[in-house]
Amino acid sequence: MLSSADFLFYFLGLVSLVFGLGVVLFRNPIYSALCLVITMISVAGIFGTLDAWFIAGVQLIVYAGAVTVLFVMVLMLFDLKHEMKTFSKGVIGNGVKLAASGVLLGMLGTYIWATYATEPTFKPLPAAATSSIKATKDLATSLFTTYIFSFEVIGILLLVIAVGAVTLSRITGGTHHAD
Amino acid sequence: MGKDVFEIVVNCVKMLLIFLVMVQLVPILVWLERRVSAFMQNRFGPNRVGPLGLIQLLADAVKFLFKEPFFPEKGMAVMYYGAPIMALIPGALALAAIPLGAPFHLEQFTWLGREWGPYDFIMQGYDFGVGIVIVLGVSSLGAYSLLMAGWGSSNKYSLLGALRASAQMVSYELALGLSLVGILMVFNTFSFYDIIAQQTGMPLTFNFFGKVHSIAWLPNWGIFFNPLGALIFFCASFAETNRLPFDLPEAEGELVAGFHTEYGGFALLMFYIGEYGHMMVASALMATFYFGGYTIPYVANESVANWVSSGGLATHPNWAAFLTSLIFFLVFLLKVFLFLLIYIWVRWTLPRFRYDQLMDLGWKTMLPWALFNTVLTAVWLAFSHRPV
Amino acid sequence: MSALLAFLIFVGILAGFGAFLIILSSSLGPRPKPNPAKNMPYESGVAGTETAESRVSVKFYLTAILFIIFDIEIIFMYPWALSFMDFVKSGQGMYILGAMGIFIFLFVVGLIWEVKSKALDWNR
Amino acid sequence: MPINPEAWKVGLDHYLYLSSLLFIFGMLGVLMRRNVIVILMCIELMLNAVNISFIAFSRYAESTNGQVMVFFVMTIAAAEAAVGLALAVTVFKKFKEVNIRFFEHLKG
Amino acid sequence: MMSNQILFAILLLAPFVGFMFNGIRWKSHNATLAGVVATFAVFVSFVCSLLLVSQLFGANAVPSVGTRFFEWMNVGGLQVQAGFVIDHISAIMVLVVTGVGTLIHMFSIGYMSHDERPSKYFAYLNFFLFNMLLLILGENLLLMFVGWEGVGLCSYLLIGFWFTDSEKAAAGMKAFITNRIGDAGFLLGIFTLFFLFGTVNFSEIIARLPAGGIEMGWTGPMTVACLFLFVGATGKSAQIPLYVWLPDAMAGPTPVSALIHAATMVTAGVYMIVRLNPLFLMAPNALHVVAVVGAATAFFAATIGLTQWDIKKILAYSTVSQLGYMFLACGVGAFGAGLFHVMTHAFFKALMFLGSGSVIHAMHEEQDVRKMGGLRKYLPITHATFFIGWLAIIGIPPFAGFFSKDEILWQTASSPLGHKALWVVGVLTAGITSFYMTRLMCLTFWGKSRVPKETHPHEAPPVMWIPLAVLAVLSTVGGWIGIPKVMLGGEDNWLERWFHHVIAPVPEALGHAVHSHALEWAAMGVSLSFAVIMACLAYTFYVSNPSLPGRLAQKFHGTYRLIYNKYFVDEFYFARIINPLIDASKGLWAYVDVNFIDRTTYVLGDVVRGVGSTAKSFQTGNLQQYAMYIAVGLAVTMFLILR
Repeated sequence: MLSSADFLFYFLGLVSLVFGLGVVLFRNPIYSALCLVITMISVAGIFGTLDAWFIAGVQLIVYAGAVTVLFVMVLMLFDLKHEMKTFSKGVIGNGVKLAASGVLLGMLGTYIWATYATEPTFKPLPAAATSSIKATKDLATSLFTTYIFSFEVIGILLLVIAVGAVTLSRITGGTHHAD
Repeated sequence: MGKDVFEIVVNCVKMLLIFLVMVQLVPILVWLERRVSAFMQNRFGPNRVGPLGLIQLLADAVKFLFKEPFFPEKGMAVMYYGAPIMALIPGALALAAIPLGAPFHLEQFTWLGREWGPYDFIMQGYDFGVGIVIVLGVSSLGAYSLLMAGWGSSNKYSLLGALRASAQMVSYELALGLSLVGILMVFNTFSFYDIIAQQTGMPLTFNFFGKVHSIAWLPNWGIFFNPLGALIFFCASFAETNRLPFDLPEAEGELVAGFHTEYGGFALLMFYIGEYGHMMVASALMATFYFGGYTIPYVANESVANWVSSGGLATHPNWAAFLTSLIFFLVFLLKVFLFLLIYIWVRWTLPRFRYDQLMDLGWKTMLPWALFNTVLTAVWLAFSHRPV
Repeated sequence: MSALLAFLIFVGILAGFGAFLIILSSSLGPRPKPNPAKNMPYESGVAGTETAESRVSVKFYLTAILFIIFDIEIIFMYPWALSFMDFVKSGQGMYILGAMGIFIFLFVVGLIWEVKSKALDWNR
Repeated sequence: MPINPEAWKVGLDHYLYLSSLLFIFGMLGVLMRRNVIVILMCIELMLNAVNISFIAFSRYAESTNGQVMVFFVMTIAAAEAAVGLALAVTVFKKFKEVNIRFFEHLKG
Repeated sequence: MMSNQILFAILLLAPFVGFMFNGIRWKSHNATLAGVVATFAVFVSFVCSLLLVSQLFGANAVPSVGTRFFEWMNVGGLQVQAGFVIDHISAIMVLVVTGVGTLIHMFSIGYMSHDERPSKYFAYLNFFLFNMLLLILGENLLLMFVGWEGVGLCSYLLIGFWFTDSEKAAAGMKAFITNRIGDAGFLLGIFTLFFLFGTVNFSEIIARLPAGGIEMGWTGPMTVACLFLFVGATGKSAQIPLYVWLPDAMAGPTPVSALIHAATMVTAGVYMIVRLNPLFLMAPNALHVVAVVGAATAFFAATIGLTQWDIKKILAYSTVSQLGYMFLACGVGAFGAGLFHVMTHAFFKALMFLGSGSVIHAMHEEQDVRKMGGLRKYLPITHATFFIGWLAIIGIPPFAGFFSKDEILWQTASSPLGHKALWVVGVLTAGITSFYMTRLMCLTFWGKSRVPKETHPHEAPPVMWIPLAVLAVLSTVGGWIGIPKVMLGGEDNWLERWFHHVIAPVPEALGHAVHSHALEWAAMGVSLSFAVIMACLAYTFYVSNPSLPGRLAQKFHGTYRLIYNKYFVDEFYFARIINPLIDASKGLWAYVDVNFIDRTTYVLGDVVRGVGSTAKSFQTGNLQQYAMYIAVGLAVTMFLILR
């Protein structure tokens, strides 16, 4: 008998996998983007099943609410679906790509099976730690003490990105001036 | 969901009720909007169908249902039909994550010949514990409905309207999110219940350089701790819901009707339901963060419960608990309605912005002020907590 | 966990209700003969002159990019706001203020740059 | 088919399987799709897959470090999407092309 | 201690804030504002470092002041803290860097007042200082490496500051690329040390050194590590064979040459060796290499300096030569003397560079000494300060250069790691230095004026000559902390007491030092008199009898040409390596190739072409193919790991 947590995992996992496959397979990039949204949301749910509620919320805000909106907006603004092949050509190349991915998946699966399958479930969290606020406060504490340097560097990175993205989008000509 | 059938059923019914409240509030709000606007413009408004024209909306709904279904020639079916459905979802999901009343406790009771264990119910669809983060996350999905509608109807005006709307939405989401940081800092939690609990009780109590002061005649509301944040939040929520004076996406003069140009019938109504849903979410957040949530100013929570149980309204403790919670729910609804009235009032008072003014307001005015509010609150909290 | 289940059920209810309304309204309404003039994209009655590929201002997408960046910066302030008073009460108020002060300084620098570079100006 | 009922109990390994599958899907997309924007989306997919395993491990080890990492990964992913899209759009505006093969001609 | 942490934070971040301030408004033309802010930032750093260093003094002195801000890396066995430390070694460096840095920033306000992008310049300069402080104060090799790379970057940016001139941009690139070679060596050294000791922290490395485990061979791990580190040092500190970038680096603004390419950055290599002195003492063979390379560089560069006509080039070669001295000191185990010379050299060389900057400024960007002469009456203050610098560098007591140079020479002669031949080279170099420096003085300030009619030299404004004056005072008194023992009657001087804890003595196992007061006086006398004789000679050549040098150059035509063309190093690479190879292959072609190998080579050629075209097909520019290689590589790697 599946417990509700197990059911949630299987359901959300299935949704994320199906729509993740949709991202790869849909010919129209707009549909790919919409599939991506659903994948993001179900991944947020999966974070929820792992008691990472704050991260789930951030996943919704950042990925589903910001990044993918940007994707959809760009696709709609520029109508980037000119007649072109969806997938790369070449039997050998595609064969190698598929084979490499398959081998990688197989090895990952085998490794996980050999290493972690003996651990049946998660230990239940202690009652105090189940409070989402407490967990988020822990996260905040380690973010602002242990990872304070990374945090400030992220600030610089975001500044650079903000400047760089605007500058990039300003470029009208190429590097080759009329000569 | 629950440990037995009763709890599961109650929880499901509760969610359905929240949704129905949202859907049912829409006709009332539309009626209110029309009546209030008529009142403001010295007209009558709809007053024929039913008393005060209250049935008018039912008639409208039936009329909408029987409209001719229209599908644009080059439209994309999935997106065209998905957009109105998608419009419903974020608002309702966010509303269900906000506590609408005090949680109540049911003692063990006998019903249908068996014992039903003690229950704790919350007046809310679900509680993740991180409250506001989930609400913000869910309501940020609102942009998809606009984009889907704009793209799905393959009309230039629709697309432009959708892009405008979503750009506006995301711009104001920044100010909206940032304006809440200050009040979160004050309350030191994400959970709505904790936030409301900290606003309960009468004298406004605050820490001023190590000494605790209180002002006896003011309720302990968030607005007094962070008035600037409240103002920015409220203004940004107007833009977030695409209401006047920020309803540029549907500026009739320029864009026909914005992203829902090609919509008619009930699908159009669903967009309106979504919009009103967002309004309700914003009002509910406003009430929760800055105006004490479901608590009653000048009245302690216990005295309400005492009044219910001793005043003879309900003798059984379970009914008393339920009734108390219902009273709090009504109080909350009243607060929400007040804010909704302000929405309507503003709509018929202020003219519409130009699009560049709108963007300037969002990025160059509200965002810096929200940032200023955050810094001010942080510095204030950091310094006022230590004695001089 | 039950909250997540409730959430998903609610999503189901909403989607089902929405779909039901759409189907209901499209099945109840009258279905006249297809009318080519009516099915044309509605452009205030004038026949469309430009194709759908007409150019749209790049500003929209620029706004979206800037939104992402600033949104993340704001998201970083949430855990900060949550733990701020804890730090203050344990006597590390200046530390946490400075840590976020640098971050906010960078935020402001970015914002000023965007304003100065006219990336946020729409009236051009 | 006899299935061990215990195997259906969700544990760390199930999350890791999910994560690797999603990762491989994203990888296939990156390897096989032609549209630059879709490739960027598939990279996001891969990052999401990694995030799942981060959170799963963090829950398993009962420490919040994994969550902090996910926070950072999300930031980086968003930054990458912003710059990637800015680049793609710049190229598109100039050459009306989003095919990844076209980017070969940008050299020199 | 909390206050120390704050002091360290201010010390490090003040230049960074200055960098941010000027970097953000990099288009501004307001040189005064940019310069004042930048100078103030460095001055704040100087004050902080003074406050920190003062804790090393007094009754309750501590051996070192340090702080740790956060954990930077924790990967497997590698644990790196973002920690900073001021001990007796870094104290001297930090004071020199911030102190001289302040003066040079101040000088730059005047020097760059007419430039187009002063804000950018000061931003780079401040960023350089930030990185230099990281390099000096970092408690581990990785932090030092970050600073090391950072100063390299700033050096590149500043050399190519006037990048519109393609020659100057090329000079920047040359410096950058040459430094990269050294950096690779440095990085390999770090890896070796981490492999050996499992840590990159200086104090931990030194604590984990095997007791008495001196490596006498050439292939011991510590020797290899030291040699790798020394490769890094030769790159940064412009030693043979990687010295070629430093003379070209003079393309940058003159204050940059003073700050980066004379006073601070180029001494980083010496500083690194001094930092790790117990390690180097474990590897005497590596020290021999250091000493020989140092002596060779000192001599070699000094002879090149004899013939240069560009005022900054002369100073540049002189810098290379003096850096050689410092390495010579380190190589003979006299680390304290090396650091002492770093300090005094920073004073007088910064002084001379700034003086030359003042001259160049006055001469409207003219750098050729042939067009100067007799500037004494136009630039009295510059001349006076330059004169003191000249006295210091040629080693006239009681000026700073005398004490440090004498200390090095005496240690070279007396230390068990030293050698008489090295001493002779050192004394010769001192003489040559004295000669070309006097030549520079004569050609620039004394003698007849050869200034073109249209230029009107003018004395620098106070903002430029005040730093000169301060540096002149420092060049005079800076050496008094290290007055030789014999002059003090056998008492240890202040410097030795200062370095007592942090500089390890040469181990007994390597031999005993010579202790002879008579010998020391004699050595001092020899070098001093040689320097004075050479100076007089130079004065005769260039002032009393100006036609003599030309005739000499005629007479020793070959030698002169050799030296004037910098020993034909570039030509040597062509003439002796590349051309003979071509000749030999032509001969081989005529006999062997046509008859025997042709057929084989055709086959081979086809094979190579086939391989090449196959390899070419891997580099299509097709990103997805590259991604495919990554995927395949990932699969193979995982297979190898999980096998």
